Amino acid sequence: TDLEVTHWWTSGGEAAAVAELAKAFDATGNHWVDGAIAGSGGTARPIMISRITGGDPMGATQFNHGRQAEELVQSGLMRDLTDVAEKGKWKDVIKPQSLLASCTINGKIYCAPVNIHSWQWLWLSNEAFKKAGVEVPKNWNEFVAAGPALKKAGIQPLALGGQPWQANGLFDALVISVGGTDLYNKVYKDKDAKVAAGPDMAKIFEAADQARQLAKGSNVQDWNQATNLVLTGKAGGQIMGDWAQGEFQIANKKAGTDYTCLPGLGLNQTLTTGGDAFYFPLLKDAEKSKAQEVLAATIVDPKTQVAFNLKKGSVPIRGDVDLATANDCMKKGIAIIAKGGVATSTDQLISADTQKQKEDLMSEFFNTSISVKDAQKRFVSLIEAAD
Amino acid sequence: MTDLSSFANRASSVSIRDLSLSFGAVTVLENLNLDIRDGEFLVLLGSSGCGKSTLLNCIAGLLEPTDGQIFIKDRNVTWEEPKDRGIGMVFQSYALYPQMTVEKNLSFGLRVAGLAKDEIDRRVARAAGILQIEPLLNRKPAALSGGQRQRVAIGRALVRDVDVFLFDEPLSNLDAKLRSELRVEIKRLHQSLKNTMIYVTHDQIEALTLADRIAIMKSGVIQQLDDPMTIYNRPKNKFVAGFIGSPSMNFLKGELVDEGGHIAFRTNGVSFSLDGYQASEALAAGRKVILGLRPEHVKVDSDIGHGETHEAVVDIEEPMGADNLLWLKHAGHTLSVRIGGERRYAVGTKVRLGFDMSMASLFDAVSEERI
Amino acid sequence: MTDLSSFANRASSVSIRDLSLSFGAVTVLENLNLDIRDGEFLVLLGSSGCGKSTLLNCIAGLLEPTDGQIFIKDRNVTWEEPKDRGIGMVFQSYALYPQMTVEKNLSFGLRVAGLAKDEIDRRVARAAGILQIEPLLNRKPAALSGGQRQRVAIGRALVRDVDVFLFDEPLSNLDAKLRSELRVEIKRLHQSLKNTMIYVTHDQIEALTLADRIAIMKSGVIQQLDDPMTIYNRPKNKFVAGFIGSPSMNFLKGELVDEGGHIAFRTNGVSFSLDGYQASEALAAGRKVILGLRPEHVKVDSDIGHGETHEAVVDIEEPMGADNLLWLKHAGHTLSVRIGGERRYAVGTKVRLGFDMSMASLFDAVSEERI
Amino acid sequence: MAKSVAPGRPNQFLRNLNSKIACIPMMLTALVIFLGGTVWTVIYSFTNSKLLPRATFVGFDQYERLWAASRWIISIQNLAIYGVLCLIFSLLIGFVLAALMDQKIRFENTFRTIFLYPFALSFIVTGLVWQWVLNPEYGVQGVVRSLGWESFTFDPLYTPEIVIYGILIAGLWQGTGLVMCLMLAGLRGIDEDIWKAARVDGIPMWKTYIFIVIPMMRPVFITTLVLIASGIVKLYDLVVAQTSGGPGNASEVPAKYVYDYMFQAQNLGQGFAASTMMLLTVAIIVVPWAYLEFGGRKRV
Amino acid sequence: MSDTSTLNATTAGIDAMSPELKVRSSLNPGPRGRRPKRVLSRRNIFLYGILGLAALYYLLPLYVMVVTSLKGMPEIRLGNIFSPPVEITFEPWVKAWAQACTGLNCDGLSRGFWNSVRILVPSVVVSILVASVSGYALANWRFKGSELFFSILIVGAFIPYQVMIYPIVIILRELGIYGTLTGLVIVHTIFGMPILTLLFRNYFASLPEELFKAARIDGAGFWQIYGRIMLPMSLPIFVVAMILQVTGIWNDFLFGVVFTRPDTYPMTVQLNNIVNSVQGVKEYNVNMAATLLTGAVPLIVYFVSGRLFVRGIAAGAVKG
Ligand SMILES: Nc1ncnc2c1ncn2[C@@H]1O[C@H](COP(=O)(O)OP(=O)(O)OP(=O)(O)O)[C@@H](O)[C@H]1O
Ligand SMILES: Nc1ncnc2c1ncn2[C@@H]1O[C@H](COP(=O)(O)OP(=O)(O)OP(=O)(O)O)[C@@H](O)[C@H]1O
Ligand SMILES: [Mg+2]
Ligand SMILES: [Mg+2]
Repeated sequence: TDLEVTHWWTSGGEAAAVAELAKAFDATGNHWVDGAIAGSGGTARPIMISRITGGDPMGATQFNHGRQAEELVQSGLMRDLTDVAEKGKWKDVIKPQSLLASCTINGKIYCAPVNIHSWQWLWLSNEAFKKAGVEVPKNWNEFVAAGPALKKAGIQPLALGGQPWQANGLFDALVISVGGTDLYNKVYKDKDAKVAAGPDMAKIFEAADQARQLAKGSNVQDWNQATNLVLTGKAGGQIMGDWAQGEFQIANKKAGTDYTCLPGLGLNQTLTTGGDAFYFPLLKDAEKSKAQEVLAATIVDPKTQVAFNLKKGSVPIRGDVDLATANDCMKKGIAIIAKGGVATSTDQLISADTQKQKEDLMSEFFNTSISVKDAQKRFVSLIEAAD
Repeated sequence: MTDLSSFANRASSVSIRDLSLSFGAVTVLENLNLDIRDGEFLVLLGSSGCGKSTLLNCIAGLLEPTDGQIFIKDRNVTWEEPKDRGIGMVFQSYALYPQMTVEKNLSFGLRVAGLAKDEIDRRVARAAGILQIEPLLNRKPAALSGGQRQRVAIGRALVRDVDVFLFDEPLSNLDAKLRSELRVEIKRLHQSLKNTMIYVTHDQIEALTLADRIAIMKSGVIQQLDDPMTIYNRPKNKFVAGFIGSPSMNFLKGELVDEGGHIAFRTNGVSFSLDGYQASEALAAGRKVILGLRPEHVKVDSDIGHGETHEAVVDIEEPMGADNLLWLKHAGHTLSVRIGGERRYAVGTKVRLGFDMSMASLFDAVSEERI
Repeated sequence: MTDLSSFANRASSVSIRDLSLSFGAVTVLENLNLDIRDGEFLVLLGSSGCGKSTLLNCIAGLLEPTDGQIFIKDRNVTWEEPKDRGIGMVFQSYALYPQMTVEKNLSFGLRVAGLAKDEIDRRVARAAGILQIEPLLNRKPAALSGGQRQRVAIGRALVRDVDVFLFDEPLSNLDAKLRSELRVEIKRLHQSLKNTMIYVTHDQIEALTLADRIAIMKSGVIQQLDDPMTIYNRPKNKFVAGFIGSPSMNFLKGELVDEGGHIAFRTNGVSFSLDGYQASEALAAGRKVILGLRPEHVKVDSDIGHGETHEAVVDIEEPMGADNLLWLKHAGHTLSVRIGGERRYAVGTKVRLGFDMSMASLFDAVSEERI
Repeated sequence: MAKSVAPGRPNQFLRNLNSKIACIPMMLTALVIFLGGTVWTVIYSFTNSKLLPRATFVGFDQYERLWAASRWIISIQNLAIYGVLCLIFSLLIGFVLAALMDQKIRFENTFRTIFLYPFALSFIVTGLVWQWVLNPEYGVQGVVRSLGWESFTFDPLYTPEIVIYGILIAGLWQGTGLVMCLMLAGLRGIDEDIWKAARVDGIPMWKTYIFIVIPMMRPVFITTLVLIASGIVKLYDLVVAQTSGGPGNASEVPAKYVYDYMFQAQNLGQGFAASTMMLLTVAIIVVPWAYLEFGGRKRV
Repeated sequence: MSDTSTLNATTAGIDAMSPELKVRSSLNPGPRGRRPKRVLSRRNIFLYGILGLAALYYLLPLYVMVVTSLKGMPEIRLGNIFSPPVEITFEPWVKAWAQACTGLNCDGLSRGFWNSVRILVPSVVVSILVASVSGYALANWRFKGSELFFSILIVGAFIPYQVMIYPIVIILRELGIYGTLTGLVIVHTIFGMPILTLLFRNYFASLPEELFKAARIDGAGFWQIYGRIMLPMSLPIFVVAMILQVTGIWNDFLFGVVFTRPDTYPMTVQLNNIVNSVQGVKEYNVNMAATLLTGAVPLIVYFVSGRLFVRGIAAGAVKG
């Protein structure tokens, strides 16, 4: 049966990963109809939501883990996957459990997680540092220190794309990696405005200010263009999620020799476990409904998980797969997660609305010269109002 | 509702009863009554904006009256569609369908009505024959001269075999020469068809030459309805008198005085004997009146037969070929006088004037009605 | 520069020498010469498209001639800007600046020229006084009637204190009544200002009444330049004869025959004695000619003095108030005849006709020139 | 004569029935979509609807938040700057070009085609092209620098202070051709005699334009104004294609705020509040005008 | 002026008609005939200078697009955007048309082209028909309230599309035509309505009213007058409406993406996908080729009927 799947995976690495999913699904005798919408989640999500609420749903659709689809589920537009999950023993295999938890509403499972993404990665270009005559930094602080040298060599110290979510992600990475997991949880999980207003947070904003100085002059929009700057040695480094890995891989770069990755920015060995999940709108057509079940099962299937995540550069959602073929960076990530260095991602902790406001704030912060104090003040009121 | 139609004039072809029409707050026609006889050529004459087109559009059914009724051939058509009223209409701008040939223009209405092909052809051929536009049948309006277009526009009414023809200033867009030619043609057409025709114009020459009767309108009210000669020679009020005739009738303001038993008219110290004037009521001395004299009824020098004469000075001379128009200063007034084209006067010449009082008109100074 | 201008016609105010003008391949004027006397009122008369406006625009400097010269007040202005030529122009469409008050309309050109405030006021007041538009000074053109607008347009030329006034069909957009009123006003204006005026029209009544001399044009060529009476009574060719006069001169095609020693005109078996006709050349029998007779020179019944009479039948009657126009069938022709308004004939009546040959015109059938 | 009974006035509703039937789509659009949609939007702007509309009313909360958001303020400012400049320059450039084209020039058709062709392209395409032309590395700046002027800086799309002018350049490129066309039509509609009268009066060309011709072109200016203004309010595609609102929030516009909050932030209430503010602005500007233009004048 | 006049006086016209005039005019001083015009007069330099500069501004992006689309990527990275291609390659065009990928689909714009055509034709036809009939009714067959509806419609022209999406989604869902071609056609009809109705109404109002009256007397009804009298006279305004709608609908992205599904995505959505699916470096040449391909249809329509467009604009927009 033909099943239309919408997603916003259109960059080189992403497309290759999707191809694996499609291959696996087609192998079950069904047919994957690809509904890629380029841009980013921001462009694609409204279209998906319009179609679901408009009564013309696709077979399956990508969302980020977390609260994005909450209301769709509550309005009964989404399909209950509990049966499939039980059959596949998702409760046992999916790790960390928080992933499944955010698919669960009122005890029922509504989504199939497909991968784990973590934001707290600093990608460095070895070539750039060689040119600048500095050693490749081992953590964020060293990177900041190396900034002036890079600049002198005519190299952009920190690459940062213009899209708001990139600035936002960078900031959140700083919160957990520089400020520690506790601070992260207090601010985003507990929404503790006092902590948000406190000195610890102030330090984060100072760090963000440093990052802002280093990122000046990137002049690119898309994240992968920023990654490309690192990849070609035009920029020193980039804070970007593990999906950047895919770009290096496609360009045949080798971790360690061509580039270096520092999970947790080399400071705090904790990664947030966000990621993507597939949701399945309620369909009338029985055959398609069946195909949905097949797709859900296929997604969680170990073989698919390996093939997909290798291409995508993300971590599989189950601990029981063998990733011997994974490269160094991915192995580092898997190791951290296996050690329990996990935190819930912001997508799951705060609403899209607050997230958007935070993006606006960060985007403004990184592109203008508003003071650290003002930014923090606005951040506090935002956390206060968050639900 | 009582049967008002029985009150309509028996011999009448079109009857209008208490017609009122307002555009929003502006009342254009109010309680207008008019009976048009069968086969009559009626001209509606009036200055621009007086409501002539509005009245005609009501008759045609293109405007809905606010109140009142319209009868055509004794049938109440107040609420009927234009096409069912048995009328044909000719417009000032010709209103030919530009994308159709003349033949198509003529036959459009018939085709819409679903007539048989040969019947259509027969009628078109007949109309084209009457109007002598056979050679033009395959041309488009853009390839026709103004006069030809107007003929086609008339033809379009002709093919529909209607009882009543409505013309809305059909000749206004043509130049003087063509206008006088087509005027003759329309007159001839009426003489041969003998249809009822209602013709709107603000050109008094057209009105005078074409009409069996003229209805003179002023702001939606019919001032006088009479045959052309009566209108010209015995206008009912000052408006009608001034409206008809070119150049206008001369108006002198003054009062009636008793001169040795005879009632005379006196203005600026000069008096005019009123002998020969046929008043409709007794003339009382002291009454403020207006004397109206048409330019051709003032006689100059050798034209004067007998009777009193006055002195005047030539102010302006306007030779017009066949006629010569003199503007004379006389007793503080300017009088226009029409004389033969061959008689010329230099400006400043003194002349003697005589007045033909039997052709004059006297109006009350207040009501401006004819006395 | 030596004063060569003294060679130009001294008495002339505007002289046009060998003027040619083409729009691309279309030649509108070719080698046109014209001298207009100082203070003269010259009317350019011709049918639509004959090049009247083109000529006027050349004089005004709004069109550049292809060849030739233009002198105004003995100054060669061929290449001068319109504003420097000492001309004022009045347009058919009034061409008032719609968003300015009348006062601004009058004074705008003066303000642009940088005149002193009180001088401007003085001139505007004078022009407004002459044209009696003082009460309108603060209105905008949209709030004026057609006649008032035309007066303002004239005022705009007046304030500029120019030598020559150019009018391009200034009255065509007005209705008949207003037209005849303003005509008198323009005539009066000319009498008091004594400026040179060049006036374009296609209305022959305007031409006849206003002009000191009329230049009749046909496709860019001046056919006859003469005073109105000469043009009316002794037209140089058939075109001029037919163009002037309403209704048109009656034209009868025929030939000259010798009738007992007297040369007579013969058509359709009827012959007309030519006694009294003043030919400019000897009349030879056998020549094909056209006889032209104006409607007022055909006498009916009691009007006939002496001489031969013909029989005719009334075809159509067009009463026009002061006059009555008869269309008669006579020897296979239709003749129009003008008689007094009080004399009426029923259609079909037989009448006797007499012809006033001293007022007739004879044209050669080929060249159509007057004999 | 038949005793015809005078028929009464027919049913008013049945009058002009065909016309009413023909207008049903228009009436539905006007009532259901434009009016209904607007009312619906206004009502739900007082709720805390998130992803799906929910009738939980929260008073003016959304509006308070809206006016507290610096991004909204920036959006408004940007739209004001863009709107005013776009109006001025569109009219100015369009008029000047039209006036030049009206000088009986050669190659008029060629010039007109050149000026008008961008109008056939979408804002998306316009945005992409100008993003490219203004790209600091490859575009104008890069070219000038490679010619030897190393310090030359022309980088509007990546300079927050002037990014909106970068968008303006593209917007004008796309839209002035149509304005030129409208103006040209207007100029051609002016009575030739007016020009002649002005020349005889000795009024210089530029004064004739300013004091006489432009005031006469009021209807054209109004039509043009409506077209430009309705485009300005809707400004969205161009920004998205050219800068995505960046750098930072520097080129955000209200329509984008509405879209982002409705769909990305999944906060319909906020989006509705923002669109209500936009509608309010439009209403304040347009309704009096529409009343004057269409309500006041009647013809049969 | 005097220098030219003396010059001319010596050679001035000798060929007048009558001898008397010849004597006079041959002696006449001053210039004659048309003022000699230099091609490079100051006025002309100014006029064509400005027009040329403006033309440059308008042509530059097109030039850049064409040139870039014919270069290879290496050349783009090295050279400047204004230099003509050293080596012309049609590779980007082929790629944009048939090979560029979005997600898993690697058939470039070709599929979107036909989808766009399928959307375009019915949308243009229906929206123009509906708007022209409405404009006709508003101009010639007014009824109580018709002006009110029209005013609402005009104000509606100012409403940002984004605001209306949600209500329309709901309405189409309730009608059960969400995601169908019918739904999309309706959406395009709705949003084309204000401007088109305005144009048609103004145009029909500018036609002589007497024509309409004559047709009524001839017995033609509402639809007959529309079809047989008004339509044949309305070519210019139909061309304007057609161009506006073809460009508008062809260029539409928002409705195309919200109200269709991937297998019926119009070309613009695909363009967006290609341009935004950055795989590694941005392939500017492919982007430009894709952009040109996407813009081709409206551009061709415009070039072919541009003259009528200007005429129609004059008829529909200026009056009214
Ligand atoms: N649709 C309308 N709405 C409002 N007023 C109107 C309308 N049509 C006509 N009028 C007014 O009604 C009056 C009569 O108009 P109508 O057209 O009947 O005049 P008319 O006598 O035919 O004039 P004309 O000789 O200029 O054709 C005028 O004052 C006019 O302004
Ligand atoms: N700009 C132009 N280009 C080409 N031909 C023109 C132009 N202006 C006028 N003509 C032609 O020149 C001839 C004379 O035109 P002109 O306007 O002088 O006529 P007119 O005598 O004033 O006519 P009317 O009485 O209609 O005003 C006409 O045949 C006209 O078609
Ligand atoms: Mg009328
Ligand atoms: Mg003319």
